Amino acid sequence: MPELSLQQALNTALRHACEDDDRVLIFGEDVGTLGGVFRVTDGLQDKFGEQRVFDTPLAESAIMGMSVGLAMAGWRPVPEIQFDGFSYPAIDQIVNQVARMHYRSRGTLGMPITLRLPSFGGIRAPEHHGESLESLFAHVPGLKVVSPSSPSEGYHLLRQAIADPDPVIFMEPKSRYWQRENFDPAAPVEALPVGRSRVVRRGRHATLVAWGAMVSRCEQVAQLAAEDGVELEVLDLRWLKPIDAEGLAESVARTRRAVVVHEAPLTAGLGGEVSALITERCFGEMRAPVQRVAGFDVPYPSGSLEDEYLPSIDRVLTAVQTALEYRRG
Amino acid sequence: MPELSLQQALNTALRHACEDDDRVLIFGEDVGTLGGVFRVTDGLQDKFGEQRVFDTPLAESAIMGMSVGLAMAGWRPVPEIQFDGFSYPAIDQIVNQVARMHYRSRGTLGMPITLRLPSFGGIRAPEHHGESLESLFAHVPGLKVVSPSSPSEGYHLLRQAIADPDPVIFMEPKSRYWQRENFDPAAPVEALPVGRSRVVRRGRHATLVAWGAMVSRCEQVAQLAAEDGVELEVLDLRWLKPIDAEGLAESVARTRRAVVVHEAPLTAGLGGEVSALITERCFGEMRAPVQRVAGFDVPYPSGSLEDEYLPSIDRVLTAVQTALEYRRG
Amino acid sequence: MYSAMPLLLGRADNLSSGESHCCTVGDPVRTLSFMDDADLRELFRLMVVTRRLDEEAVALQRQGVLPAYAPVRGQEAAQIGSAAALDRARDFAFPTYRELGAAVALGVDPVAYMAMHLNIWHGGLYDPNVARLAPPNAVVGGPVLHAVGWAMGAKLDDTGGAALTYFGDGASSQGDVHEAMNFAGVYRLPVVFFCQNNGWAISLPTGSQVAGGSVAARAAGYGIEGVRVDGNDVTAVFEATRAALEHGRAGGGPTVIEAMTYRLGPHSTSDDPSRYRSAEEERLRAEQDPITRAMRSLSAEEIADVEEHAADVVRKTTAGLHAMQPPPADELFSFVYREPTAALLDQHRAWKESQDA
Amino acid sequence: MYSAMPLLLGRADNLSSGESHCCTVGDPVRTLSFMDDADLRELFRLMVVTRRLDEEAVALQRQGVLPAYAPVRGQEAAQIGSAAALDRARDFAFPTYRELGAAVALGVDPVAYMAMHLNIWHGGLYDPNVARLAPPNAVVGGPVLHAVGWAMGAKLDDTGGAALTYFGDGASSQGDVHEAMNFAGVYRLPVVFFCQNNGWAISLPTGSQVAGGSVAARAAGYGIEGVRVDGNDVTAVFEATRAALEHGRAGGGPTVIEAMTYRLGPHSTSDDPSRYRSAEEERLRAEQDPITRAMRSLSAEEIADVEEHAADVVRKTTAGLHAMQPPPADELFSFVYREPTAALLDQHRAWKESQDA
Ligand SMILES: Cc1ncc(C[n+]2csc(CCOP(=O)(O)OP(=O)(O)O)c2C)c(N)n1
Ligand SMILES: Cc1ncc(C[n+]2csc(CCOP(=O)(O)OP(=O)(O)O)c2C)c(N)n1
Ligand SMILES: [Mg+2]
Ligand SMILES: [Mg+2]
Repeated sequence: MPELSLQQALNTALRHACEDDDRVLIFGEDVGTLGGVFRVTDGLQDKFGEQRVFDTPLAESAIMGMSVGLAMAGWRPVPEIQFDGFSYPAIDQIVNQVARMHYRSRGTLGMPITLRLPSFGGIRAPEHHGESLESLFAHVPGLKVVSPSSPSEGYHLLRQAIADPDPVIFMEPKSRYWQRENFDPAAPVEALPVGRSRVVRRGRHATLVAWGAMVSRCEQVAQLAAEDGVELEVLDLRWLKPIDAEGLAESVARTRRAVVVHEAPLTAGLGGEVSALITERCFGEMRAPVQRVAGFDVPYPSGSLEDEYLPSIDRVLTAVQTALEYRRG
Repeated sequence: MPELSLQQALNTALRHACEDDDRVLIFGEDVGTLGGVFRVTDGLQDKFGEQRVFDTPLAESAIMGMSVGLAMAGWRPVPEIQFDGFSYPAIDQIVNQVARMHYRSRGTLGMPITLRLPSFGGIRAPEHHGESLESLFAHVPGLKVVSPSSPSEGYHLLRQAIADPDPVIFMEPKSRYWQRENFDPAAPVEALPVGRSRVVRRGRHATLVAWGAMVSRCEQVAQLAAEDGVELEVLDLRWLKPIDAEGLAESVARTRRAVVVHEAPLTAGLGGEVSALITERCFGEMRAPVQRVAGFDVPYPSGSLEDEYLPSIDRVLTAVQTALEYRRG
Repeated sequence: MYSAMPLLLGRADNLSSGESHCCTVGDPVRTLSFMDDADLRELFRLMVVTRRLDEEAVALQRQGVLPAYAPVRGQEAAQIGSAAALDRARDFAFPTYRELGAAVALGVDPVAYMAMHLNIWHGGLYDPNVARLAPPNAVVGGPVLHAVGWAMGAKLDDTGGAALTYFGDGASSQGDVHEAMNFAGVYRLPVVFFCQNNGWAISLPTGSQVAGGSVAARAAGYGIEGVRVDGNDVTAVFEATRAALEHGRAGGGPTVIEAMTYRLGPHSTSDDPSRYRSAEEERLRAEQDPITRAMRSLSAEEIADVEEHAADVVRKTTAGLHAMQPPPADELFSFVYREPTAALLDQHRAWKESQDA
Repeated sequence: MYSAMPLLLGRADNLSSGESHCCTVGDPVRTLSFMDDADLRELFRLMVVTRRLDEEAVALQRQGVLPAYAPVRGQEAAQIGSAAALDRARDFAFPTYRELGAAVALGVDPVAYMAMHLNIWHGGLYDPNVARLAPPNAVVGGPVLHAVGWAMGAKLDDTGGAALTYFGDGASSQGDVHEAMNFAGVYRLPVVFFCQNNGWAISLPTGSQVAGGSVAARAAGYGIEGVRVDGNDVTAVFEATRAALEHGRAGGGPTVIEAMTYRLGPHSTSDDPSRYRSAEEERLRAEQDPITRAMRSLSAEEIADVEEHAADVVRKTTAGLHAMQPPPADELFSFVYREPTAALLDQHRAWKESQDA
């Protein structure tokens, strides 16, 4: 079984998608000759030619607007925006056009677009290269949003996103591009419906909810807690729209406590939504309010402050402890 | 005491702001000769001249980017974007520039910008004219966000926003532009700190949390409920960033139940944040999980479906009932 | 007629398409490779139909039937002339919110088109794939990029199809329009950027909008063709558009056409132009009214014939609009995704229960 | 030198300003109204300082001192020539992430500038108001609009100040750049749109980026001035910029200057240009290296003198960078607002407690 990094797994998924469906087009800034700044599209132009895999001029709104037109002409666009923070110039096309054309046209114009977006922080990059836009995207009717937490997840979720008939924002946790895993992308897997979460580790004292790079951080926390006899369940939400409300409720109904962890700033982050969904469903069973561990309400800082900004193992552990020690006032 | 509509109150606030501070500049699409499509800037160009009040070409990103440069040059820009849905083309400048220049420059470049944004639905307008972007804006560190619910609130909050040294998104509930109120804008008022909410009506059985046009809807609900002996507190959040967590907690600690009401789609809407904030602070006291009544997770629909989309009195009442009848499982 | 259908339920393939109802409007214009007298008269006919429908829409708005409307008065030649040059077998057009004339020329059922203004559905009720006309787009500048993507798709499929995108003088200020011209130029795509310079963007005159004064002049900066035409001369518009489409098909790349015309009416029925322009200006520009101009070349008999036809279309359209029912409230939850998500089904269910309660 | 200061605490007014430390770098260029031999030698000197600092930064990145760096090699003449034309009493410049040369010319302490690449603070540590240089901006195209707003502000205050905004050939594709040119054209603002066409935007050559091939040629479409200059000729760049600034001050409106140059290095230290361009191309372009060209007009003695000075600046900068401490972690919560909000104070407090625990 090959060992693949997330970056290689995504590259393989793109290759397989192009092989299986000749309507798939891959484009964006530097995705052709260079193979993308993270090499996720490496070798694809050589293999599929300049018509199927091509560089665009430097304009994110155009990349997404062009995707709308290509979809209207029957293609299946898989554009890349180079970094999270540079999707802001394309937000109008994403929100007002990509997400709505199917609706506006009463279902006559399908928008099977997958936007690949290297996302989140943790790599000490320059300004605008460490942003977490999931709550913005998850708020937009018509979009689906997903983020993988491992190479195999990356492979399968990207295939699923590209095959999906609706627009999907595919948020790649860039700090995990070099993470490796043994798995065979060619092996058949059970197709899960869009929106299904995944229990990564079973536990009974509290549920940690995370996505993207924070999943492995939560696994580390669970590992440490286990040494103290605390058994934490780790739930990889995966789909940030639609959110697996049932999966959340099923887990928290058992563990009776939950901590949600994300990189984006706390206020109006997706943690609020997760917290509300859990509380609405499990209020009676819960022994403590859902705890949120998130980025602070500050701009994503420069590298030297990054470790303080991101949810640390300590901060998650503190939140777990708060949840465990909570007594109704 | 004059009777002023919200639109007149805002117009008066702009006039007074221009009179009090000759660094205030007002600009945007059609704000000059026409006085704005809602006439909020009516007569201001005549009074203050074409240098202080001027029309721009049709480009929202430029309007906000220009505001950044004007602020750097020591001006106090009060731009207008004509409608909520057309702020998307300016999101990059708002998020990556307006909200961050003060931070990026370590406080050397102030950004006292007030973006006036006719917002929310309810007027049977064309597509993109009924959007609620508060959760997007509230998520952005460096921004402040406020929405008035009445003419007097509109006057004072707009004055406060313009006087504030930080960028403020001022969301005007367009369905309330013609609502009237007797009040004297010239009368001195106690200056409240930014971020303070307001109890509009006292009650003891549950707290309704709302902002913008939904405040008066909640007042209607409270009125109806009172006829059945149910006393609802109505809390006008006003500031959507920073949010008055203390005010929320104070109210719900008394009433032990809360319903949050907003026009934006449910998922990842600000209701999730409000729900989480309340639950984090009042879990022990609460008799029921916070209920959310919001727009559905669909694009803002055409006029004929608008009434079904917006939180209706019935839907809010149903949520109140659910909260009142809730029994821990 | 569409409005005779019982309900607006279901996907758009159940709905009115231009194809099946166009006969009530006047035949959709056939693809013209050159223009003879008969063709020209057909274009005049469509222009008059557009004018009368437009007048009726304004009247219906005053009567409270239409909540709002954006009049096209004065721009009939620009729209009919350009849309008539399209090859409906392979081309595609991208309108804004003011392209009734283009819709008429492409044979779209006016009722299905007007459904947008009746607040039935934002994108109208016609099938864009049949009409070869994208749904009306209210984001100024936004759809221009779609034309570029569509043209690339057509080129990749080697269909010979070209895209035509409508936009205004105001829209020319939007970044998206620049990005679109640049992309189309880099990839040499068959796109016609058709700008209706109607003198105004709501209250802002073109002179304060377009630095340099000409949208067509922007083309040279992208190394692409740019032409200005008299937008009130339907023949000139037709010829320029036809040439640009052929140029694109032949691999020559995009063209910017700036059709100089005038918005004779208000920006929309809630606008008051007297606040920003003089009656004198309006009067002067009305002298170049493309309909008056067209009428001049028709005989009294022809005019009577055309008007009768237009009146017939108007009558049917009005009847259709009066008969049209609001969509069933359930449609609130339709079309968001190809298949509704679980969350949406939940919301739909909860909503239904609250309806039944 | 800045790095000698104990801590990076506090507002930027406590921090290094170009003003107070420039003497270690070479005097900031004084405002030149024409160029004599002495001036030219001063520009050469600044170019060499920039080159040596750039080389040192690349070396420091290899040694793991700087996490990453975006080399300016090859663009020294374009940056020094343009920045030297600014009147620091009233003008203001808006850089991207690759404007070390402009910073040097404006007398910014290289340590305060490089703090950005050292991951200390995104905007560097210099005071923009003193340096007359906005904080480096990493959004391609974004700051171009700020120059327009700033120029309008200067014009309203009638200061005679002009704005100069740097951007790349890649950035010219962004909608914001178009909107900026149009606004500046409509309002006739004193803005110099200074494009460094360095042949590449990461891996995309200008030919595939800029439809029509020339950014300067875009100007005509806005009715404004556009010129192309040899970006490796510091005198030509200086003269063109000076003329454009004067043109702006005199009310003539904006100018687009396209300085034709070449990015001799990789896009950034993590880039590998061999994936997209040939060594042969690089070799050929290196022959036009502006530093080599400048050196040719200097005597051996002058060269020795300039290099000695540059080496001195490099030594001090390196020492400063080595001595620089990361900001105190508390700064995570600083500068978000003029005064922190209650929510932020809460978060800060909770964070502090977790630190102390
Ligand atoms: C992005 C965006 N900004 C603002 C508006 C509001 N708006 C609608 S039409 C219009 C003027 C458009 O002018 P122009 O492009 O010349 O087209 P015309 O109305 O003259 O047909 C404006 C500002 C909008 N629809 N979209
Ligand atoms: C809006 C935006 N999109 C993408 C990027 C990523 N990026 C950084 S530099 C660059 C190329 C810029 O090319 P150019 O404008 O020619 O400047 P140069 O790097 O050559 O100095 C890209 C794509 C960015 N910084 N901003
Ligand atoms: Mg117009
Ligand atoms: Mg470049």
